[in-house]
Amino acid sequence: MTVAASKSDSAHAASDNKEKWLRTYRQMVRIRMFEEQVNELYTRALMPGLAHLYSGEEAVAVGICEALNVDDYITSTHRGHGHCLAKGASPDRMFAELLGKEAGYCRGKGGSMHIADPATGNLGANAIVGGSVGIATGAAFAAKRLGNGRVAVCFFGEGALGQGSLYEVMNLAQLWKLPVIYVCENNLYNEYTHYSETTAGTILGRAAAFGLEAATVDGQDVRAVNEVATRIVERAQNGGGPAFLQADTYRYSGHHVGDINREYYRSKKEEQHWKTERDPIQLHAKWLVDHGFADAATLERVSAEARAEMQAAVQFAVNAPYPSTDQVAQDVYA
Amino acid sequence: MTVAASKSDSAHAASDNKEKWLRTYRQMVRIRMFEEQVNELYTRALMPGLAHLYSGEEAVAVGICEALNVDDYITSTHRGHGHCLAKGASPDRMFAELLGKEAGYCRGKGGSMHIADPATGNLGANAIVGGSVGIATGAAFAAKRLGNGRVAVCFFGEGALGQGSLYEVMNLAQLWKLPVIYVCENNLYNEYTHYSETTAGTILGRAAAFGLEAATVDGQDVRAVNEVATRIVERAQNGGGPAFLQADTYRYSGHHVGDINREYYRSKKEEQHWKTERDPIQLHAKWLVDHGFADAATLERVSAEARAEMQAAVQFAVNAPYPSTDQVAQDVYA
Amino acid sequence: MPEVAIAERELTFAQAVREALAEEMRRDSRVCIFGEDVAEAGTPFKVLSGLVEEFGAGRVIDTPISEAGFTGVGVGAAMAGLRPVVDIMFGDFLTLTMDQMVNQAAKAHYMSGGHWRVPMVMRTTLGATRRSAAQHSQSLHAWFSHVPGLKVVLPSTPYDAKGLLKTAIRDENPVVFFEDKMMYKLKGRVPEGEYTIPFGVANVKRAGEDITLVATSSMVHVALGAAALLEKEGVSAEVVDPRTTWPLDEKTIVDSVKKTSRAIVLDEGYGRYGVTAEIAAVIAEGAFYDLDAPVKRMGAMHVPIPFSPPLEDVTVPTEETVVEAARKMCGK
Amino acid sequence: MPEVAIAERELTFAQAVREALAEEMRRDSRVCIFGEDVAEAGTPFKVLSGLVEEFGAGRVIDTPISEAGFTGVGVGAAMAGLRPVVDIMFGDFLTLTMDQMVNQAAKAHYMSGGHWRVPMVMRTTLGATRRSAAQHSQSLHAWFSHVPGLKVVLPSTPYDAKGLLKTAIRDENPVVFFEDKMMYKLKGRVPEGEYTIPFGVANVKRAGEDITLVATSSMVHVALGAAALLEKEGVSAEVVDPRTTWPLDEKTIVDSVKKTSRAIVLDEGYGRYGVTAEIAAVIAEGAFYDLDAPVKRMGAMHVPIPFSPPLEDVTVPTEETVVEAARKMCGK
Ligand SMILES: Cc1ncc(C[n+]2csc(CCOP(=O)(O)OP(=O)(O)O)c2C)c(N)n1
Ligand SMILES: Cc1ncc(C[n+]2csc(CCOP(=O)(O)OP(=O)(O)O)c2C)c(N)n1
Ligand SMILES: [Mg+2]
Ligand SMILES: [Mg+2]
Repeated sequence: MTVAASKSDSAHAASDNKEKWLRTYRQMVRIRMFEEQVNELYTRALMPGLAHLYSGEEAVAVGICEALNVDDYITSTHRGHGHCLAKGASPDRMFAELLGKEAGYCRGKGGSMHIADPATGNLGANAIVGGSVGIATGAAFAAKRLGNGRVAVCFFGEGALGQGSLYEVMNLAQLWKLPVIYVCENNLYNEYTHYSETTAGTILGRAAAFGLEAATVDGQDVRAVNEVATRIVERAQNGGGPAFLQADTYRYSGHHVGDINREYYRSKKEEQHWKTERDPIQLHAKWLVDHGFADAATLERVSAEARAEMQAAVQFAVNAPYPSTDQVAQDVYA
Repeated sequence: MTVAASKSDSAHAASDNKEKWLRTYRQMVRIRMFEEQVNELYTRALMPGLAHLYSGEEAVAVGICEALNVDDYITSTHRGHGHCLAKGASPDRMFAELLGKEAGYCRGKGGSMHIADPATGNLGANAIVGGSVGIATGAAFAAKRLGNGRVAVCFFGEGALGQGSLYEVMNLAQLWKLPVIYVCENNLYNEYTHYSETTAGTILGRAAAFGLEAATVDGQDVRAVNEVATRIVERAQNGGGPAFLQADTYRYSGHHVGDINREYYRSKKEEQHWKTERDPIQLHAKWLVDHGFADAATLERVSAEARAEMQAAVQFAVNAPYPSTDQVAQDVYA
Repeated sequence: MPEVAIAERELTFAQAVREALAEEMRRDSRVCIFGEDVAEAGTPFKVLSGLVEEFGAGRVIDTPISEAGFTGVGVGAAMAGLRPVVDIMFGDFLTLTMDQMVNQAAKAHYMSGGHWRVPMVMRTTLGATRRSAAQHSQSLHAWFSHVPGLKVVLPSTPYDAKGLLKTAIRDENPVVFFEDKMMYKLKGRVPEGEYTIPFGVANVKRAGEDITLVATSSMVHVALGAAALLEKEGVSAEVVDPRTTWPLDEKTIVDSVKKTSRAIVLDEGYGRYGVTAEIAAVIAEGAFYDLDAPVKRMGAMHVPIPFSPPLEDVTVPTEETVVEAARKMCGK
Repeated sequence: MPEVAIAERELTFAQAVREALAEEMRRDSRVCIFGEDVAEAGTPFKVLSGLVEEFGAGRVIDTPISEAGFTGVGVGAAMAGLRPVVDIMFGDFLTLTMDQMVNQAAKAHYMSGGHWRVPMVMRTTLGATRRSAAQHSQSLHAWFSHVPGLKVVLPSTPYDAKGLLKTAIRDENPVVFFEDKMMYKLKGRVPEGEYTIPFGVANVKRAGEDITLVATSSMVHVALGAAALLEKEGVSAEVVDPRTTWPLDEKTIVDSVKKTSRAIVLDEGYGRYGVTAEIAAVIAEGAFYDLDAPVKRMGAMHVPIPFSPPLEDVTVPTEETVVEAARKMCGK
């Protein structure tokens, strides 16, 4: 029932995949740069409200979305910028949404916590912890019933393990053999509380108890994530039913952009360790260089391009107009 | 983590326990006779609404409540008459409640599905499936915080495994090492649907995943139930934390008294098998006789006394007055 | 009433609901049903009997007792191309579905700037006097009427039930459809042919001159009974059934009261902070200069529904209490 | 206003809430707090900072993100002898607690014929304009006001917050206590000494002659601001704060309107089927013969709360919109 992802550095996994591993690198860098800009917008008081940054967790979203088709579904969380970009959304309309502009993905009505994009199968970020577990499971039900071969990936943080509805839908998904993948991003903290204070027993055991295929993976290793994702996605496509993936990772910044003083719940030392020893981008960069898939200059170019792309996207958003107030009453009913 | 109850027919378990095993026999018979009267009241159209009979499951409530003190807490279900009697309630006031009379435990306001009795620690039957899992867990929290040494037993049917809140509170109970016992009465059916159609994976695994002590027991063997109950109750009293007990049992009648034609969801043959081969009262009677704790005459006297007791209780209830209508607005607020 | 015009045949309320579902499932393969004991059992009320036999277990799906979970599945299935009809056996269990209905279903369209849609119907029940006590007798439709993004339907006759349910299933938005448990056996004319009833259009169930009785669901029958009694006393009562509390047909209600200058609002939900408050406020505002007396509100008594029959019976408005109130208002 | 009479000291709304909790926890060891990040973090709003340091992790308890679960634990703990204060971070998450609050907490006393009691307080938040979008901006107090067995409190000042919270903790029934997120930094006079404020007693926050503004929670400040502006125009507005929507002090509200003959009801919940409907209906009935104009209701616009600032800002009543409405009603 419970299986761990096999090490992924095997030559085979890599060799004929240069394009893919360069693409995943680029995607991770784009997410990192996107979040840098978000933090910038916040500190410059250009962004209304708050945002929850995905920095440090890039390998999870990228490794998994690399295994999906554009029309496969995802549901995302309050920490959703990474999922959204990895699934294919464009940063300009994302920034526009973060600033509440009409050009945003949700015409400014959703903001950071509710970006949705039908074009890339993104059913939406959700500001209710665990709020989308039913939606993802239902999308998988529809995909199976309509026979369109799609799968649904439900991203959530380990804090969502506290929501009973997760267990209700895992039971349904297994009973009905639905093509849904539950991805638990374990970044160790539910807001300001360490997950060990909120999580009894084991995480994987909770999925295995309902009969789901359950696996853990190093969430800082984009290749490992992608390998296990590819396997469980194929399994789901072939009628094998749902799976649960625990990706161990870490968020670099605060719970949200305003969470500056964190020592009372986690140490600078711990943060430093993850940033220097376990950074998914650096680790993948080293691997790319070691395997001769890229040299320092190439990687530098990727960063430069991504940074430029995000700066331009921010400019677009800053210059974009707000919706006219009469739009407030539109879109309540279809 | 997961342990099965050891066989209980060992001499030791029995020998010096004659009184106890005769008492549990009497209690099971009283519950059986109580439910016979309830069915009678329904068929004679003397009872308002419906009732869910406990017949066939007596060994579970009796085996467990035998291991409890009068001030320990229980929460019960829509199928709660057995729990209520086993915990020590008196049948006259129970029947009065079933008929909506002022002399009832709830002054007629609760009825069959809401009987509660502070004197015996019965926090109340509940008509919401899984509705009392939080209440039982909270009572255990209070017991621990107040240091009064009480434990709380939460009875529910296997259908409540579908309610996510059960997993939420098992997690809390294990994190806080609360003296609460979750008793899953698996009588195979959620209303008119076999539990195998609604339950993926394993039942015990769901509790074990949260770190609870988890055990299964033959719910038709009152001595086996009592032995494992005694062990996990002591464990809870000694700070060992929560436990989960799956008691395999069967309901003899319909989901409720009005559920007469059942062939579309279960066979007469299956019902016959349980009634003739697995009846908790007959099985215990045989054991009592085999061990020389009782002879046929003694057991017959127990039945006769119980039947007389229940008939008198019904008479009391039938003759009791309804509450005056002005009582409708009382007890809304304390 | 429209029935008179076109109807030929009599069906019970339950049969009308079943026929609406069967017709819609035949015309649209995306329609499917989720719920507890909805398949072979056809629900405890037997409303769905026969559907699994015609449409199969792939479209009439028994669920575990997981109201929050399968409601969420309904929301996602609707967003991804199906048209689920989610069955919540007793309206009291809606308490378990509020997050999915209110934070997800009701808001997905708006939060996504109009991109995602949730064409889902939640069928559930309301109503007391079944001797089922406090957790099986509530009428919680006011909560949903309070939430933008949801539509709320309260059919009072077999004819309305069929026409409104077909409209609900074809609607692009989440619709909560409340059926009074006590009306399932109620008979009424239902035409053979295809028809739908638009939302937001109240129905004058009986014309009158002296007083308007605005009533929902089962209270429509209490109002009609009271109107018949009042007629004997020379009081002509008009009975207006909004049929949907959201959208609400304020005009028909207000116009009726402008004509009669007196109004009683009847609803089986709690009177305080409920449907009677909204409709009374709408009338008091819209017919302010025409009212001869304050609008009278009659809802469930503000107590948990008791089990004991003599107590339960006084918690809901009856023909007698309505007649008495109407008499007073008309100065008789 | 009572503040003027006795107060010496200024506290923020958050400090007043914390002081009430600290005082009650000192006088009664049965009082404990459950919630997400309530201990070291002191909640995201820092309302509870310092309490875990004084009372320890055994009484200020961090929970997993299990609103339904720990609310149920609160209900059971209350029945078994404690006096829990359950913290629900955002009022939007109340959707997850409805079964425990409505089917369990609200009914346990009644269903048991008065034998069991649930002396529990649920503290939560309401209010928009924080740029938090549709799932973090709702004001759902109308739902609870609709449910017999619950009491609902909506403090509008630090003084009221402290006095009402102490009363809530000492009450023998489940109480839902709503704090507007935008008011936590609001300062106001709070006396040093011990005091409580009874439920069901409205407070006239400002006396006036021409129009009554009945307002709850943060809307009290909108009403006071509007009253100040209206004064300049020669319109004297009275501001009445019910403080608790259940029990509701109908008399003080109706008496004020009988005096002024005009009323606007302000509440941050949705206007439709909400608190404004109930209070408007109460006024329309109680002051029927005194009203010079229909009661005006002003609540949140009937849309999910949008994120975009210019859109969000038009969803709630403001001093300007209130002044405009009042002007019209007073024929200016
Ligand atoms: C139902 C619900 N409860 C509480 C919150 C407040 N909240 C927002 S994020 C968060 C912590 C979530 O932790 P986790 O799921 O691990 O996600 P992470 O932030 O670590 O990515 C909490 C408690 C919420 N949004 N929804
Ligand atoms: C939350 C909820 N959903 C549905 C119901 C309707 N219902 C009453 S009993 C029951 C089946 C319960 O099965 P189980 O828990 O196994 O208990 P049993 O009746 O077998 O003793 C159902 C679905 C309910 N009372 N509460
Ligand atoms: Mg986390
Ligand atoms: Mg069962």
